[in-house]
Amino acid sequence: MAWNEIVCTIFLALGCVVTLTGSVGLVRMPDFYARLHTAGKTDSLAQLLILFGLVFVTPGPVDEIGGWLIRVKLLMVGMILIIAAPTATHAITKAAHLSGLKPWTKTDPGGEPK
Amino acid sequence: MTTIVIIDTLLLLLVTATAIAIIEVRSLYASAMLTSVYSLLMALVWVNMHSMDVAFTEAAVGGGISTILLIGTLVHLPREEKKLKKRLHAPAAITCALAGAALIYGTLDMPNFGDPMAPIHHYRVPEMMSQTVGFINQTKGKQPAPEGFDPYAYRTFNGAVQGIPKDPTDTAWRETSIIAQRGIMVPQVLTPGHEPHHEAGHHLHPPDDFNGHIPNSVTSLLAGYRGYDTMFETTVIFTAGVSLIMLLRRPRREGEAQKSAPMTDQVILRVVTKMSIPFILLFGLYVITHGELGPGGGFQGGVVLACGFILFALVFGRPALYRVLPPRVTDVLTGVGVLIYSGTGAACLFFGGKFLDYSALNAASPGEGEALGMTLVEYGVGITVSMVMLTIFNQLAEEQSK
Amino acid sequence: MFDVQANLPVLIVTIPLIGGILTILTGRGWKPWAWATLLTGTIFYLTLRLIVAVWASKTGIVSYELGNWPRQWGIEYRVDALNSFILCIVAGVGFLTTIYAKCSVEKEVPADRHNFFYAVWVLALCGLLGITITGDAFNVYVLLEISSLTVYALVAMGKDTHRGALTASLRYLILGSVGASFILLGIGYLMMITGTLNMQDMHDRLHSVPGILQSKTVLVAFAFLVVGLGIKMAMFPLHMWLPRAYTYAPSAVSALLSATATKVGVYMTFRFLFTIFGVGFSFMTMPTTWVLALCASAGIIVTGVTALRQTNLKRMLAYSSVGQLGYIILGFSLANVNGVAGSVAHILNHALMKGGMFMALGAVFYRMNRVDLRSVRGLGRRMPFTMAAFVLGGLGLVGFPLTAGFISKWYLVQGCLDRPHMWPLAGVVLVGSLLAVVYTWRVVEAAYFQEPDPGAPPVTEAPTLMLVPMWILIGASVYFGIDATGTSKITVTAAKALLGGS
Amino acid sequence: MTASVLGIYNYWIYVLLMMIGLYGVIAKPNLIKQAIALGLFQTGIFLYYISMAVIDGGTAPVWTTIQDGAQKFEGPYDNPLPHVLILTAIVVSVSVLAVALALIINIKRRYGTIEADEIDEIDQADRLAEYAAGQAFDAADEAEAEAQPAIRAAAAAAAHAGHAHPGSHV
Repeated sequence: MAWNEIVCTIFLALGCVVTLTGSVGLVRMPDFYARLHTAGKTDSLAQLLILFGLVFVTPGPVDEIGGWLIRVKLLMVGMILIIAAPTATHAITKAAHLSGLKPWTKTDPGGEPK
Repeated sequence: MTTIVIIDTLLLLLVTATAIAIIEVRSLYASAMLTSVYSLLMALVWVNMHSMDVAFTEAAVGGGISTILLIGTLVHLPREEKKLKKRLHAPAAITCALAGAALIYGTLDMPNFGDPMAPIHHYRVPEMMSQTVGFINQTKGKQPAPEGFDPYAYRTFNGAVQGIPKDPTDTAWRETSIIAQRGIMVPQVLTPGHEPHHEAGHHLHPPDDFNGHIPNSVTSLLAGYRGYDTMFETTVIFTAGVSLIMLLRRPRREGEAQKSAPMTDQVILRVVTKMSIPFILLFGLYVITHGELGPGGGFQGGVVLACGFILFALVFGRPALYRVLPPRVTDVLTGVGVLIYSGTGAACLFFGGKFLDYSALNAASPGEGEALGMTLVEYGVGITVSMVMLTIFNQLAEEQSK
Repeated sequence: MFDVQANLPVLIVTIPLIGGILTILTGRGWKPWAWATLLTGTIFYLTLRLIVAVWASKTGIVSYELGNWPRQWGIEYRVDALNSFILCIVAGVGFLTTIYAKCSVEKEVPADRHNFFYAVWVLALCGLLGITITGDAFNVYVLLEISSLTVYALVAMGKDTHRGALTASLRYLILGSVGASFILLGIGYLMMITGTLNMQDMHDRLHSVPGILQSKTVLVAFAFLVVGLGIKMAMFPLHMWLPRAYTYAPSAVSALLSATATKVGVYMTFRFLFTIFGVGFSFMTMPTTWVLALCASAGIIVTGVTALRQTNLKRMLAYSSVGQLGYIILGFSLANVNGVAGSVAHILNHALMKGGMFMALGAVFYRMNRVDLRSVRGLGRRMPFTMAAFVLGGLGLVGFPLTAGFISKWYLVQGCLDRPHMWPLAGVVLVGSLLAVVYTWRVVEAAYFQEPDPGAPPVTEAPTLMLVPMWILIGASVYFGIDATGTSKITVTAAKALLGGS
Repeated sequence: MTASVLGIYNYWIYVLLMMIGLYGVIAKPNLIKQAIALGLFQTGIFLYYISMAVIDGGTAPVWTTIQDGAQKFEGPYDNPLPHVLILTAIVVSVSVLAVALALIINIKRRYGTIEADEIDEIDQADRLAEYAAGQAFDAADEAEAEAQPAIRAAAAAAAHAGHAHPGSHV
């Protein structure tokens, strides 16, 4: 196993673990806002980790433009994700807030109709 | 069990579950969102089956545009479907079971999944693919063939290179060729004089041809061999756009302001949209242009372009969009795309070729002509697709603001 | 310039394509109509040239390879006696209906979208012509979708007259899409097993590679293609979309559809059953003859009886159309020369008669704003030419001697008697004719022997622009009934080519 | 052509998807659901076509880039033809969806509902009204129109209900 593959594996594994925690949170959290909170954050991070890991195993020699083209593309996808994913989460949350969804609290558990 | 089959099985399980949920869930919004999920899963299935172009289209069309259209329609429809008395519709279930059983019965005689010996892999398509290829370097243009390379040879299964027999009736070579052995789509070159499975009187497309210019064979098939289908596919899109205008557009009265609420209070959305729209449009153009080299092309790029405009309309309101792109302009542009396509075909007629015979466009270098024709055609498709998608969205949204 | 003669087949489809798109730019008023008339007239002229070219060629086949790709790899246009004939019908009726459409469309479609309407109209013709001319299985599917989408939109344009047009269109859309998907699936199964998309090539593969024709895949492909095509050509139990679509569509659209759309569906069936699968497989190995003949006979009787009970005359004609399609299906299901020739001849005759009759009803609607049995009372005197055309068309449906309907029914009865144990079908043909007598007589009675409604508006004869195309169609149907040598030659040649040639 | 279950079960999933879609089209009265189900039905067929293109151990049919003038043959490539056909079919399916949605919007406007069974009832009522109009006039004729203004009024009302006025769309 070459060094780049090891680095990639670590990043991918990290990404998968983070996604998994997000998914667990999605199921376990009590209301809409908390669920979106876990899902939105972990997804952004996990996707970044996975993309970054993939940069290391991109085929093509390091000194050639072809290989770097793909690497740069991967990083650009990451950039878009950094901007787009939180914005989407924000938009959804705001829409929910504007349409009158109350957040869950310990004293008032009726935040979301089950 | 290959990896592809294992991943495929997992994905298809998810897809099936989603499909059942789409049909069974009562909320129409949930159904529409699940359709998007379904399309994205489908796109994954297709990536797994190495069909990048289809995956891209499915993600853009199914996951993107279709969902936008559905949601746009649902805005002024009831949110939920009516509660049904019976859970299961027995006649429908029986019909489906019978039809499904018939279809499965039909698969029993099919070649196995992934079987390289399936007729479709070694009958016509390899010939199609092998007909024309040149030696092209992406950055440096055309290159001479390497030393010792026989352009009129095929490769056998064990990698040996053999010449094609000169006798056109001798087709035994195909049995030992890599095509027949493993169904491999290897670009090969046939001699202009040697035309197997081929009636006399045809001129083959020149060996210096587009497969070299256009490494993405999906694009070369799409715009070349089946370019005529693609022209009508673009026309289908155009027809849909015109039909929507015809069915939904209201007669515009003088002085009637277009009502549409821009999201004035959504600062974050507005800023992010402003930042990202140029990149979305750039990406759309990139996809259209890059279709010859990798996955992508007119449809995918056109849809991405349309998504850029639709995002603009959603956040800043349709009046703002109409200032940038008045309906009259989009109406005309929808037609312009198809006209570019069919015009390219007609131009081939005027240059003495047959309809859509792009090689007629450049008498000196037919291969360049092919590449030129395909590029033009891709742009035509891109223009029509983006403008029609935008028109469809506008018409559905116009309805909702009433 | 280029060689028109050499490029005839492709021009027939691309001229309406390019012209149809340009229609949008023609603006308001009479201009879109004039442009559409010019286009369809040009196409009709080109199809006439093509039919001459086909008969002049030695092989009887004109082939055109698009993009100059060899036909097995690219897409081929293949024109023989049969489809040059159908092309001519579609283009000719399309031309006449376009002329006719002016008044009807002015009345029934909002003025600000006439250019879009005619664009869709011409594209619909483009799709229908494309299906008829192509020799490539997948190309059929794409053009089928063009013609279907345009027709859904055209039918829905009847919405300003009656809201039923919308549901009719949506129902047609869903059924039509399911049918088209079945066709796509059938093509996929065939492609999987043969490895090619060219129809002729498929046929050769099916019949040259041992074991393919007996495989379950081909069997299922055949079944699904027949169901899909059955939906598209409104074969009896699958005809549910047709009556509503014809009833609520704008008058001109009804005339165009009844004369062309289902006929092209029948043509597709010819191509798939005869050209791809071959007569031996379609009619000897598979029980197609029995299934289709049963569906057709049931269709003739049931729709005849249903037509009797209709007060809306457009709906009556729509049901009658399903019945008349039954004759066409009955003819080719016999798989003998007389039967198939009768079927091909009836495609022409029914297109002429039904097109003319729908035009007459459109003229009634133009004047009276409705087309039920009551509204035609006394019209025999007020709109003599319109009603005379309707009655002559009705006589054709009956199969009265000296009308074209007689010729095709003659062939059909001959075909029934040629097959052993098929003579009851000849009886079905006669019963169907009797039913046609009854439902036509109801109109005759109302138009000529009853007084006009006291409340009915005083009306005059329909505009000349409606009468002329109507009478050309009806006149042609009478002419082909009197002098049938030309059509007989074509239909018998086409039938022989279908049965023996491939 | 011996097929093992393992070899062809992949095709069965497409049948399953298609049938889920077809069930939705037939069983669901909601028009939006029907339109969506039609989409599922079509994707089932797309899946079949794409499955057909797969070759064991194949890669995407994009010719490997050429380096230093030497063409690098890397294969096997999957069959690109079905991909091309399905690109066409996907575009067709989205066009059909768009037209269906436009029709559904119009239907909602004119019928006030998008449930097929309710629409059928309304259509049935339309036709009955149309028919009753004809009958009523017949009756009126026989018993002399002037003597029975009530029937005539009823018929006129029924006819009015049956026919929306041209150009009266909201």
